[in-house]
Amino acid sequence: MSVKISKYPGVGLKEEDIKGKKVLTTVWPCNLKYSWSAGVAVGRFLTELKNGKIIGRVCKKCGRILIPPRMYCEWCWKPTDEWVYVKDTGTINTYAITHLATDGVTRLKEPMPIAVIQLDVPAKLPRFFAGFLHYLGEVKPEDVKFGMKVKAVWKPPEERIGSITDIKYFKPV
Amino acid sequence: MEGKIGLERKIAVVGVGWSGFKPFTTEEYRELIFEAAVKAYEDAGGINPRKDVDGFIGVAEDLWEGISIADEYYPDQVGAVFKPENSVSADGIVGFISACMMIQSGVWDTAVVEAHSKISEVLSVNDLLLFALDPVFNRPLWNVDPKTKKPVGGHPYMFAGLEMNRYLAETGTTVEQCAKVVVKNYRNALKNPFAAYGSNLTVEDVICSKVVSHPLKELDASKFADGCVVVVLAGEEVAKKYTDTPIWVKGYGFCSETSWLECHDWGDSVYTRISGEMAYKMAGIKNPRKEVNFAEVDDTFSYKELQNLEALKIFGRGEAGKFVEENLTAIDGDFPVNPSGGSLGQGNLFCANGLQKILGVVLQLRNEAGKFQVSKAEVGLAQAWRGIPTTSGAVTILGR
Amino acid sequence: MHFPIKRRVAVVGAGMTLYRRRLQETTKEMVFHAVKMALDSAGLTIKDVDAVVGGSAPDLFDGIHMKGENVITEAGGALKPYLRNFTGGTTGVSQQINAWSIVASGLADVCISVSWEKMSPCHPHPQYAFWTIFDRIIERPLGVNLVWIFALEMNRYMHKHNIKKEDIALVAVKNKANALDHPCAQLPAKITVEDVLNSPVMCWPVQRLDISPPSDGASAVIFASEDVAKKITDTPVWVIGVGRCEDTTYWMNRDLYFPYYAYYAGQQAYSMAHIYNPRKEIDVFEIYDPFDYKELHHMEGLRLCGKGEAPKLTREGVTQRDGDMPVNPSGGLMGVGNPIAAGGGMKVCEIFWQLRKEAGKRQVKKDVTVGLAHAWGELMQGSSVLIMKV
Amino acid sequence: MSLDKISNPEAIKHWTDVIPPEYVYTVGVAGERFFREIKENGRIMGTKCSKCGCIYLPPRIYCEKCFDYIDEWVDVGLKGRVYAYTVTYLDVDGSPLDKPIIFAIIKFDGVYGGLIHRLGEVEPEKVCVGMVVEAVFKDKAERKGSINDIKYFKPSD
Repeated sequence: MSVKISKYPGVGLKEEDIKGKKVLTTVWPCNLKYSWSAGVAVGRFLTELKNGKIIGRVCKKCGRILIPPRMYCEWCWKPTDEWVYVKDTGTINTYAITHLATDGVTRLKEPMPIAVIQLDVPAKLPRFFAGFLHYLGEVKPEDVKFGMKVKAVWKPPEERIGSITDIKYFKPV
Repeated sequence: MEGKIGLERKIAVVGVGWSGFKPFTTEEYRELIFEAAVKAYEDAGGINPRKDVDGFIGVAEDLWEGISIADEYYPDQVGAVFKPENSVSADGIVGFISACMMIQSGVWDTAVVEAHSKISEVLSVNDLLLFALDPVFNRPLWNVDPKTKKPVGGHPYMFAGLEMNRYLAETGTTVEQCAKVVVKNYRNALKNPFAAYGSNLTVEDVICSKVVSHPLKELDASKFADGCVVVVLAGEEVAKKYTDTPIWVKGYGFCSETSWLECHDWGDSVYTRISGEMAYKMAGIKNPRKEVNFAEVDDTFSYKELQNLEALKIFGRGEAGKFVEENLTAIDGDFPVNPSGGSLGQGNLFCANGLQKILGVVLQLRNEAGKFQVSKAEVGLAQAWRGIPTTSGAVTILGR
Repeated sequence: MHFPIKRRVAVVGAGMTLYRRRLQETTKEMVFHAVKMALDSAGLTIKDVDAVVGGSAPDLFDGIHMKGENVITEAGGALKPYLRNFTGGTTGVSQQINAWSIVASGLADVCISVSWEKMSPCHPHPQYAFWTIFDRIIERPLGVNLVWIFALEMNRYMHKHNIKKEDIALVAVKNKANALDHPCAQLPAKITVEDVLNSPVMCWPVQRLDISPPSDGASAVIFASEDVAKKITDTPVWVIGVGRCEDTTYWMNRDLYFPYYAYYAGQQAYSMAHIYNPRKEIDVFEIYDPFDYKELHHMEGLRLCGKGEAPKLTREGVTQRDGDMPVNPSGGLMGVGNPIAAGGGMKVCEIFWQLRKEAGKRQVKKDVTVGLAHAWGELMQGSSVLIMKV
Repeated sequence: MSLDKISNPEAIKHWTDVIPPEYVYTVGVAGERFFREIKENGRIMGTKCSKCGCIYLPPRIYCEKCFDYIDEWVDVGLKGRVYAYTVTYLDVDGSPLDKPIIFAIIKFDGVYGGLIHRLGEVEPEKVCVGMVVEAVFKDKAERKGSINDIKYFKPSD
C-alpha cells in the first residue's frame, strides 16, 4: 500500500457466491493424460523394485551412490559410472505426520507418518545422502523419532508392478 | 523505441548441441537434455559448466511436460546446481534473447540456454491446445463429455484453418503454393541426417490428404518430435577462448500481439513483423532480402512459412507463394528457406522450435551443414512462433 | 560476473489488487488493475512502455495452458516484446531479474513487470494442483501433498537446532498483526501463540495457522532506465543487486535444515551490491514466508543471523516493524495472502513503498535506505533476491 | 553421455497418469454483464471507450489503447460479417465428425474484436469471407449465461 493510493481494486467472492450461482461461471474438467518415459535410470529402478531390490548409480569421481538413480552426477557434471544394489534399510532423516489427503482438503481418518529415509549407504559429500520419501508403518505416529532405524516392507512379489508403491512402507527395526 | 536498441556488447554462439529429433525417444527427458548438453559443451571447446558458465536459462511450459513448475527439474542435467539460473515460459528464441540480455546487462559472461520437447509423452495434445483458450469466451464452444471427460466439438487445428483461410483470402495465395512448402521442406529433410520426417512427396499428395479443417489438410501440419537443443553463448571478450568459429548475434526481437483471439490479425503475422523490425534495426539491416542470405522460419503449418516470410519483409505481401513455386527458396535457390527441413521435416518441437531454428542457422554459418549446406551463408535469420492458439513470436539474426 | 554493469535501473512505480481467496475478476482483469495502478503511480502512460515481463506460477492454478499468453494485452504487452518468467514460487522476484536485464541491457527504457495468480478456479482445492509439482514416477504415486514436504523440512529444522513450535508461531503472530495495516490483506488478524498451537493439524508439525492461504491477486512494478527515472521522479528506487540460485531437484537427497539456495542467491546479490554485512547494511527485509518457519529459515540462509539463531531474534522483537531489523512489515504472505507469483511481487512493491517512505501505517520506525525482497520456491530448492536502494 | 542406454525393447518403461483437477472460472466483471444481457435480453453488448471511441467485443473493463478504465455499454446488434471461416471435419481426438462444423470469426461494424462462433443453417460451400450473418439464440428458458446461449450464426441479408 502506498499512502498515495486510496483504493485498491478487486471484488472478493465467497464460496457460496460461486456454488450458489450468484455469479456466472464456466467449468472445465481437465483430464490430461500422459505417459511419461521412465528412461534409463528410473526405468531400471522400477524394474528392480519389482524384483524387491533397491538399485542406485555410482559416481566414481565424488564417490556418491545416487538413489533415486540418475545417469548423470549433477555435482561433478559427468555421467555416472555403474549400477549398485543397496540394502533396503536406513534411518529416518526427517518425518512428518500427515492428516491431509492428496487433494489438500480431505482429512485422513488415521493420521499417517511419512519420512525421508536415509538409506544405509556411505555418505561421501556432506549434506547429500541416498534415499527417498516414503510412508512409515507398524509404528504409532507419536513413537516416530529422528535417526530411527527402519526397513522396507515389500508387497508380495505377485502384487508388485514396478512402482515406488511396491514398497508398502518402512517399519522400525 | 527510437535509438534505444543497441548491441553494445557483442555476443557469440560458441556451442550448440542437440539430441533426439525423433517421433519417440526412450530416454527420460532429462537424460535427453544431458545428452544435448554434453554435445554443446564439447562443441564450445570442452567447457565445464560447473566452472566456466555464469548463468543458465531454461525454456519450458508446464503442461507440455505434465509437471507444474517444470523449472524444478532443470538444474541437475545442465550443470546449473547452485549457479544463477532463470526460466522463461516462452519460445526457445525468447530464452536465447533472455540470455543475451543477461550478458549485455553485464552480470554474465557465458550463458547456456536449453529447450526441449518430449511431446510423445502427452497423450492429449489436442485437449491441451483447447486448455490454452480463454476459458470464458472461447473454450465453452467445446463441450466436455461428463462420462469420458473428453472434450468434443471440433479439432483445435481449426484455429490454423481460420488463419489459413484469412491469409489465403487476403493475399490470393493458393493451397498449391502452401503444398509446395510442404514438399520442399520434406525433401530438404531427406538431406538432413537428424531430421525425423524426410520424405519425397508431391503437391498432389498434400492437396489430396485428409482435410482437417478446410482449407488446412493433414499434411499441411507438421508432425511432432521429441528432442532437445542446448546453446552456449558468450560475450565477445571470452568467446574467442572457446571457439575459432564464433557465430555472432547481430540482432534480435520478440513480440506478442494480443491476448484476445477476436482481435488477432488472422491474415498477417504481426508479431513476426514487429520482432523482425526490431531485429533488423539492431543488426542495421535495411534490405533483408539482400542482406540476409537464408532463413529458418516457423513452418509448423505450411502457410505459416509464407506468412512469416512476408511479415519478415523478405518477400512482398502475397508474393511468397509465387517465389516458393519458382524454387527460389530451395536449398540451391536464391534465398533458401528452412534448408534443414524446418518443423515439417524435422518435427515440431514446441518450446524448442526456436532453438532448433538457431541450430539450423548456426550449422549453415559454420559451413557444417553437409548435404543441406547453402552456398552463401554469411548472415542467417531464425524465427519461431509459439503455435496455436498464441500470437507470440521471436526473431534472431546471426552472422559470421 | 565480471563485466561492469553499465546502465543503472530504478523501480519507479508499483501497484496491486486486493488479495482474496476468490476474486470475481478474470485473470485478465486482475492483471489490468495492477498494471494500471503501477503506471499511474509512476506517472507514465502505456505509450512510454517498451517491454513487458509477466510472471506467474503453475498453469494449473488459473487453469489455462500457456497462461502467459492469456494476459498479453492487459499486461500492456500488446505489440511489444513480452515474455513470461516462471520459476515456481520464486517467480515474483526472479521475473524482476528478467525485467531488470531488459532495461540494463539497453533493450528498453521502461519495462512493466506484472505478477499474478488466480488460484481459485482449481477444484476441489488449489492444493490439488501442487500434487503435480512432484516427481512424476517416484513421488506422485505416493499421493504426495504439498504440506508434506514443508512439514518434513520444518521438522528437520526444528530438530537440528532444537527449536520449539512456540518460537516459530511468533512469526505467524507478528506477520498477521502487521497485515492489519495492509489494505489489500486477505488474512490480517490479531492472534496469539496459543491460537497457532491450537489450530487444526494439517501435517505435523504444520498447523493451519502456520500456513499462508491460497489467494487471487496481481501486483506490478515498473522498471526504468536512469534517464527516464530521473525525469519522472525525485525518489527513484535503484536496483543494486540481483541473485538467483537453485539446488538439486532431488530434495530427498539433501539435509533440509539449512537453505543453501538462499545462501548462494543472497551471496550473488550482496556481491553485486557490494554488501558485506547484510544485517548492518540492509535496513528492511521482505522475506518469503509461505509458512512461518520459512521466514526464520531464510533469515539464516540470507546470513542475517547464525544458523539456528533466527527464533531468538524474533522473540526479542528485532524483526518487528519498530525493531532493529524489520522483516515482513507488510504482513508477508502469512497475512496479506499468497497468490504464488504475486506474493513475491507484493514483497517487491512493499520494499519500494518502504524505501519511498510511502508505507503509511506500515512504515518501519528506523530510517531506511536499502531493502531486500526475497522469494523462494519450487521443490524447496530455489531462491531469488532483489536488493534496492533509494 | 552415459554409455548405458536402453537396448532391450522390453526394458522401455512408461508411467501413465492423469492430471485431474477440475476448474470453475468466474466470467469476470465485464463478462458478468455481457452474459446476463445475452441470457436475459438476447442482446450482444460491447463496451466503449469514451476517450477514443473504440468499442470492444468481447467487452472489457478497460481500453487497451488509452489503457484506462471504461464503463459505457453499447448494443452492437446481432448482425456481423464473416471475417474468416473454416470447416472442421475432425473431432478433438482426430476421429471424423458426423457433420462438419463451420467455425467463423464474426466482426461487427465499428467494433474492435468480434466473436468466434459456429455457423449454422448454411452449407459449407456457400460460406464466404464477408458474408453477413446473424446470431441465433437458444430459447430464453434454456439460456445459462454462456457463449453457448448463442446457438450459432446464420446467413442474413
